[in-house]
Amino acid sequence: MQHRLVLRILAKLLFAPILLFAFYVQFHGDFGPGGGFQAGLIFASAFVLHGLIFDVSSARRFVSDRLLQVGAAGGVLLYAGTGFASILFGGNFLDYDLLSETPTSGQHLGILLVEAGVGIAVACVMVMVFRAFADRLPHLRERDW
Amino acid sequence: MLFAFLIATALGIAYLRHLFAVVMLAGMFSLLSALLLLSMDAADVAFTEAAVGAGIATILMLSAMALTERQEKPSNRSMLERLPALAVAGAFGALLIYAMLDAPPFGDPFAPAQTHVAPYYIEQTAREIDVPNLVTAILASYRGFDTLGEVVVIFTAGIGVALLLGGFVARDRSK
Amino acid sequence: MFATILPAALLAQLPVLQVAIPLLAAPVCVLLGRGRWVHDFSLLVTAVVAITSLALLQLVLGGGDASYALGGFAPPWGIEYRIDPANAVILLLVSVSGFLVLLQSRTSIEAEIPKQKHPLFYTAFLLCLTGLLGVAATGDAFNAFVFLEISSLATYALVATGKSPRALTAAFRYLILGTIGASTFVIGIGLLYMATGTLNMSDLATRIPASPHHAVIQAAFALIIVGLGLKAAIFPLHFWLPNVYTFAPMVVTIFLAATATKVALYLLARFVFVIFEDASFAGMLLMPLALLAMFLASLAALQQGNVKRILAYSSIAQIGYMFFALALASTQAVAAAWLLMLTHALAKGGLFMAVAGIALQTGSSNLDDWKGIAKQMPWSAAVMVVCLLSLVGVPLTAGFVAKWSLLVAIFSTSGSIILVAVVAAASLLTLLYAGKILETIYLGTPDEQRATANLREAPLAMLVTAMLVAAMNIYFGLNGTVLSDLSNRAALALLSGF
Amino acid sequence: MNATELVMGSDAALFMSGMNAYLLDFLATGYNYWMAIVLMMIGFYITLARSNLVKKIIGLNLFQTAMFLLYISIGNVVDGGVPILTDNPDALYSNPLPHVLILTAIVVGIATTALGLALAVRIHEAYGTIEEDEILDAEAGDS
Amino acid sequence: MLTIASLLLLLAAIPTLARLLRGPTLYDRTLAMNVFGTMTTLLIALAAFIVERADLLDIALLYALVNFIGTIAILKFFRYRTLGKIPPSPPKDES
Repeated sequence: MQHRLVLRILAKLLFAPILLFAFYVQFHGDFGPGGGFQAGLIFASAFVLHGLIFDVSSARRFVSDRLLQVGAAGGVLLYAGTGFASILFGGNFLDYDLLSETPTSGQHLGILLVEAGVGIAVACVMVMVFRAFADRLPHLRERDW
Repeated sequence: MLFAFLIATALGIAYLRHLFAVVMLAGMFSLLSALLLLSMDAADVAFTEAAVGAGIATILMLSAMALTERQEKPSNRSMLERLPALAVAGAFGALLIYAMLDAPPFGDPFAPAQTHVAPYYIEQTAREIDVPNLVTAILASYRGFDTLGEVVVIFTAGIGVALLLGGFVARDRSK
Repeated sequence: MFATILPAALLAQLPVLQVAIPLLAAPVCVLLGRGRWVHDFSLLVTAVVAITSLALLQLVLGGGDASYALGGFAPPWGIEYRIDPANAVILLLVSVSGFLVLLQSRTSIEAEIPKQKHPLFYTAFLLCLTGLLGVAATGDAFNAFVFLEISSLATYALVATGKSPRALTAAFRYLILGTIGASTFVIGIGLLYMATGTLNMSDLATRIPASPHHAVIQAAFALIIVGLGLKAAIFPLHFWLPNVYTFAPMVVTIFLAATATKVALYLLARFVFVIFEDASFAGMLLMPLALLAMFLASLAALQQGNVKRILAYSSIAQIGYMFFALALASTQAVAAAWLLMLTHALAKGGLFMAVAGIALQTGSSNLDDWKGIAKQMPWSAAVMVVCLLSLVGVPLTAGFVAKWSLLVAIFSTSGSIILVAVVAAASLLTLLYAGKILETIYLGTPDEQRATANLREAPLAMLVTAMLVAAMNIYFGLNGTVLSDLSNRAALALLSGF
Repeated sequence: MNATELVMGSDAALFMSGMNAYLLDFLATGYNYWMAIVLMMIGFYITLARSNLVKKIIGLNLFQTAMFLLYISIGNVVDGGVPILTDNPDALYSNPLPHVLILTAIVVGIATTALGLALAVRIHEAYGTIEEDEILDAEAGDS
Repeated sequence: MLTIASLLLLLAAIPTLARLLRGPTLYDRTLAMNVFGTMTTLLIALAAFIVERADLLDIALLYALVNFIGTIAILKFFRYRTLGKIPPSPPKDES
């Protein structure tokens, strides 16, 4: 549909910067507002925008539904796995102090892993939910309008 | 002023029947409350509230509306039938007002909330975690288990939506 | 037993493993993806969880309360898991129920849930289990909210997978009320935080008496009772429960009936006795409600034609008993409440298991379709008899031990013989609807279509598990000291504070 | 001048002109609390009284957002700053703990919303309506 | 100076809000919402300068993004009545 040319080009142009912004929020969360959850949301919103302007099915070629499911599970696993790792290193659950040489670097590593887990899980779940809604055929009935 | 906006929006949500407009108002309600949260120094929360309330929630509601209806039907509930709801909401509000009359004054730095556990985070984070953003430090480390719970909540919601709307089931490869 | 086998390092980690294992297993279950594997995997996980909780109970009974600092941060700054006999018993109840339910219900899940949804269904089940265990184990008020929501969200999704479209509306209503309940609870916690500056339960208990903001604490108390009351289906906040139990898939009904309301009730008891301590005023206010629940819900149960619905109303009545016991607030009465929880889980769990078997074979849970079913499914009917008797509280069943200790507790606490008589009279109502069910399945004459139909006994796994539960009902009835000792320890732990 | 004064200050200025000192004193101490409570009541009322399922969920959202405002008000400190450490050793910060709790609560809220909307969609497919009254009528009919 | 600017922005928000609440057609509402979003973005940027914390500019950026996506979603929904796959023959929209 040609009359949506502006939007299509704009979406293509914006896609990468939004992802970049998501990464910025993800890794800058230690210093400014933001963190895994917010980054995950922004990440998802890039895909939502893509899905809005193009089609959900075209995005599916790059990111399959199964991949999203695996991603969501993987994010949770990464978080919980960090917890179990700290047990293996001899600490309590989610005690990051022992993950690296010094407690603070261990904390940094732990927070990085955990936030990554949050980001992945949230992004995947949000895209999953959006697609689940968008996939349904709408019940177009004139009288509702 | 912001509160006046907020209340106007909330009343608008209550009275408008056009669900489309209501969803937009709800999105704006979120933006406004995010602004208010920001004015109370909660930068991270404002960030999240804006992204969630005005972004994802609006889009989800629009999607849901695409699949259901756009117009709220005029209710034939009489005033009498609404009275219980009003009474419950009123009782709830009265209870909270009763509590707040006895509450520590707004912004009091010597209120119990500010003096017991919180100073520890503010003083120790630099030494123990070495991360400037206190919210991140508490979120990911001091109360990291809550955040694990939070991720599991989102995961549960994803599973639930997939279970309900039927998408995203594992493919049976034997077929 | 376990204390000698397991290495000390592992023992110290038990409190968190209890919750973290099913939590880790849930995403793995998604990854596994298909077919038969999921059931076996979930069963394995619940078995491990059940063993963990048994070990944990033994640890706590032997060596005193276990406190676990998550993340290695000392409470009240970090989140604390705190296991004492009171919640160790609840943990055992939840995890063993989870195991038995999964053991029992492979066939009924295959009959009720489309195959391609199985991985997600089991994941949701494990998440629900995780949430309930997390609520029971935690010593941190806000953490309790988070895990309460995990279990609730999983429950909404599970309930909605029921076949009837009314499962959807039941789930929706539950979602709205459950969310209001959870939000109310969390506002209560916020007010407590405002008045004391802490979220840790034992820290709250010590700081509340010193706080100058009495009204805030009173309001918090009210909000928390209402919020958890909604979750625990305490009369008059029970109206979501009958539809949920009736239209959810059988597995979910069994599991919820055995565990969910009990966990909410436990948390309520923890808040009332440990955190607020002085609960006498609330007790006086809430006792009449509990009495009303016993009578009205039992009467409502009498009028229902659907077995699941009868049992749902019966649950509301039984929650009334537990709540009544808690409202009495003496050590004896709280022990009776714990006994009631345990035996009710046994009786209701067994009943719903038998119902699941019969409903699977007859394809209906209407009492009218069950006339004379006992001739065709004698073993399932026998299980129903045992469990109904236990529910009523007939001697030699586990239910009797609990009801008896409740009556004794009422008498010794209030000294009023009238109250004893009233509660005993309420028990007679139970007998009425139990009798109605038994009469139909034993004495009713089946319509011709069914009499000639080739109805067989429930599948072996279902039957054996149900019979196992029925046997437990009898065993704990004959050997009542096991449960009552546990309950006494629980009550002592709860009333002596942290 | 910080963000708090930016909004609250202008608020106070506007209110001062219209109200007498006593009322101001009474309101100003818990101004945020009162407003959060009013918003909560509106949300609560919408959830309970409205028949439309989507509207109910929106009401629930409103209720929860008001709850967030209440929590954050609890943690606010006069003259406090955003709780991100700066080089200034004397800086006052607002209490970060409620912020963390509310971040979690927001996530729980959106999760509930997503699930609730999914349920509403399924209900619409099953009953052809999302008005609670009509659904109740339909249910009364078939049982 | 910055304070005055933010005060003016707040004042300007009043008519926008009114349009959003009353706005007879959906286009009015959508436009009002978009304008309102822009004003909030500006307000946050101003706040960032007033408290001299550059962190807050991130939030302004996010607001702009969310506002953009929200508007697109609303317009797409308005035009095609769906957020997902566009039906082969888009329904007429002479409403």
